[in-house]
Amino acid sequence: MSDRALPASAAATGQTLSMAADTAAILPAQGLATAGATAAAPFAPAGPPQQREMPFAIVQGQPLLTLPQDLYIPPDALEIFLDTFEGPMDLLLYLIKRQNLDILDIPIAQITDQYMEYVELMKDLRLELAAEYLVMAALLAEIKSRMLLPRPAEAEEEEDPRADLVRRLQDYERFKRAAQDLDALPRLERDHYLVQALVPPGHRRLIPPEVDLREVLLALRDLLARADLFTSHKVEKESLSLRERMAIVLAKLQGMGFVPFVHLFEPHEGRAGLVVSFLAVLELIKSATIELVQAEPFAPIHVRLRTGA
Amino acid sequence: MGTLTEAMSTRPPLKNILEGALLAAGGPLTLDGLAGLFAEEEAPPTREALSAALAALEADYRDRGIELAQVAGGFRIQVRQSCAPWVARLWDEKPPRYSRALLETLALIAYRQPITRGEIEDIRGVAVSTNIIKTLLEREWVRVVGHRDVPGRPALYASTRKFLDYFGLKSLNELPTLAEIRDPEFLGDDLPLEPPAPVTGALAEAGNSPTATQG
Amino acid sequence: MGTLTEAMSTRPPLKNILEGALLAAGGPLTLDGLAGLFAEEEAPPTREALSAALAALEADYRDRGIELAQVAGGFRIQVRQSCAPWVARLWDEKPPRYSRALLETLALIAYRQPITRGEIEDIRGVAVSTNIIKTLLEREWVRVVGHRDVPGRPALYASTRKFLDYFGLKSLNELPTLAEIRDPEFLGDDLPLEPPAPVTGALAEAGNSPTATQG
Repeated sequence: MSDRALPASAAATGQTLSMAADTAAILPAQGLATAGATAAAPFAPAGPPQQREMPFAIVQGQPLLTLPQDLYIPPDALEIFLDTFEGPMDLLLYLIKRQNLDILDIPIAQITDQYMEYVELMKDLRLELAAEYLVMAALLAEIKSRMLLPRPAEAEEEEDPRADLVRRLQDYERFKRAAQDLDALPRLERDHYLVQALVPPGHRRLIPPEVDLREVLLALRDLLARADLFTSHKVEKESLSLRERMAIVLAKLQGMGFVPFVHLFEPHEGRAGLVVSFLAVLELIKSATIELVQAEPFAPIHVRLRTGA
Repeated sequence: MGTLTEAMSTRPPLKNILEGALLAAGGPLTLDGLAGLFAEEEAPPTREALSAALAALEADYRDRGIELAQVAGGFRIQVRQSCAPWVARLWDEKPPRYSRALLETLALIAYRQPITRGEIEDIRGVAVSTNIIKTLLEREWVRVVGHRDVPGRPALYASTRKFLDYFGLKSLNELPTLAEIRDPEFLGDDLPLEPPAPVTGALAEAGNSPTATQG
Repeated sequence: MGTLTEAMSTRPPLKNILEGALLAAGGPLTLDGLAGLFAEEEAPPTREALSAALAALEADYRDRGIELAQVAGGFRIQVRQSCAPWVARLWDEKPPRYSRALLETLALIAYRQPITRGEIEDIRGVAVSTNIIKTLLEREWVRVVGHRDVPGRPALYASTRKFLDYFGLKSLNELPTLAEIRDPEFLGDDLPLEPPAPVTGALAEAGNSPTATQG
């Protein structure tokens, strides 16, 4: 394999590089673009200047290696050609499909030669990318040599040297197709768009957290332990109902002005209830929260919230 | 000509295109903006046609959850006010658990009512933040039942019917006594105070921002 | 009781509330998320009622510019494909196109997950650029779900719900079926063609593949 320089002038002037080999019109491998008819579209916008039969490279005396005719290579984007192939597997698949070869019975010598021609071109174009292709080249060469070896008759079960490569090619082809299928799915930002309608403001709510009574009581226990201020030794059960009653009395007086004293008592509660109410009133008077007013002796007593001076 | 006719014959009704555009835009679109969706060569609709389509859209929405509104920036589709209270729940926010201070304050109001904020502070030894009182009032667990007739006339707080209902009590008498609370056996071990874990509405996990309800 | 009746009498039709929510959400909502819009005390709709309302909504949209779609993340309203060409003109940028390399990598992750970058490279026969992985991670179409316990502990990639949502799929089962592989008869029957277990399969292949794509 001799060194073959790329005719830089041809590329630089943006000419269409064509292939002088048997296959006159080579479409990129199926799936390079969605359809054959549009395959050239991304690469050949607005009629590039045409120049026919420009030998791209000479391989063993024959102008074999060129780019597919419909690939327009912009002067500064030679890698488009390389990007056309997603790697050595893709290139191999392309070579096989292009010639309608049976993937299960690849003429390995022929394919290897063609593959090497492309690899030589790539070596000229971009060395670091060619490295990956070189690994495949080595594999192909190895298979080719193993195919040439006479196979012992008794070694029936020995695997075809191409078997692993075929498996890999098939596996790659499946996912190559899967990628096309994926691309064809209706998707957001292309086939569908998300919608968003505005919501009138003022309806945001804050969900209050749940509280367990136990949490409240535990907080109180800690508080009691921290500051032992509840030292009064009243009967505490009484104390609580007294305090509840004080709150009830206050609520009754809220916004009412004078309220007859007797209205603070509910006779149906019985003696105990009356006592608690009475104690609550006394307690509230003591704490300067309510006041009793009696216009004259024996007149009805009225109660009201203290409004201050 | 062939492609023009083709495009026109496959073009969805104008109303549908406008509906899709207004909803996809996420904000108001002007008549000009809507007209700009149509290329010169595909027989763009006249302003009259656009207005008529918008009016038809508005009529279509009459019994729906959305409406067409005309605002300074143009036309936009928005959620109807009548549905907004439910839709806004998409962005419901659950604040973290209540603080120890709030629970203590609540307990003091329940056990020592009627009580002023100053008295709560005396017992707790630290100031009670206005937010705590506000939260308890908003939840309607406490209310102001009067004012103590001392300088400043501080409000007297008491617990409410809602407080009893929430905690499943018929009356304050059903609360354990202080003696019971002090008994280590009664409440058992301390609750492990969980770190605040803000749980938000249905959209939180999807990463949607609540910005939609603003403005 | 009065407030309950009041709330119920003023509540708009369920379909309208769902429409408002789905249009406001800006993304898919699950049935649970939709049910969460209704408080316990206001007679929340049953799942059957929700499904029926969604079906009615879908029918309402039959001739409109939008449609109700079910994807992995739940239900969403989206602009119909028939209106997309015009709606796309709202934005200056063209819809994003994705390279074959990205789509092949994404397909391998979707179909063969969990999968390492090395395994992807083995199948594609070419190195996977860091940019592609970065893009897929940034779009939240794939994520790292673990590390394979081999030297270097390579990350294992899997697809996400966002990936399904983007491509309008309810689940991975809805992915287009992988192309059938013809049985290479000439190779004999003893050839295990497709390793059945995806996780170990790729590793096994890496073992017997003479082409090293590292580096």
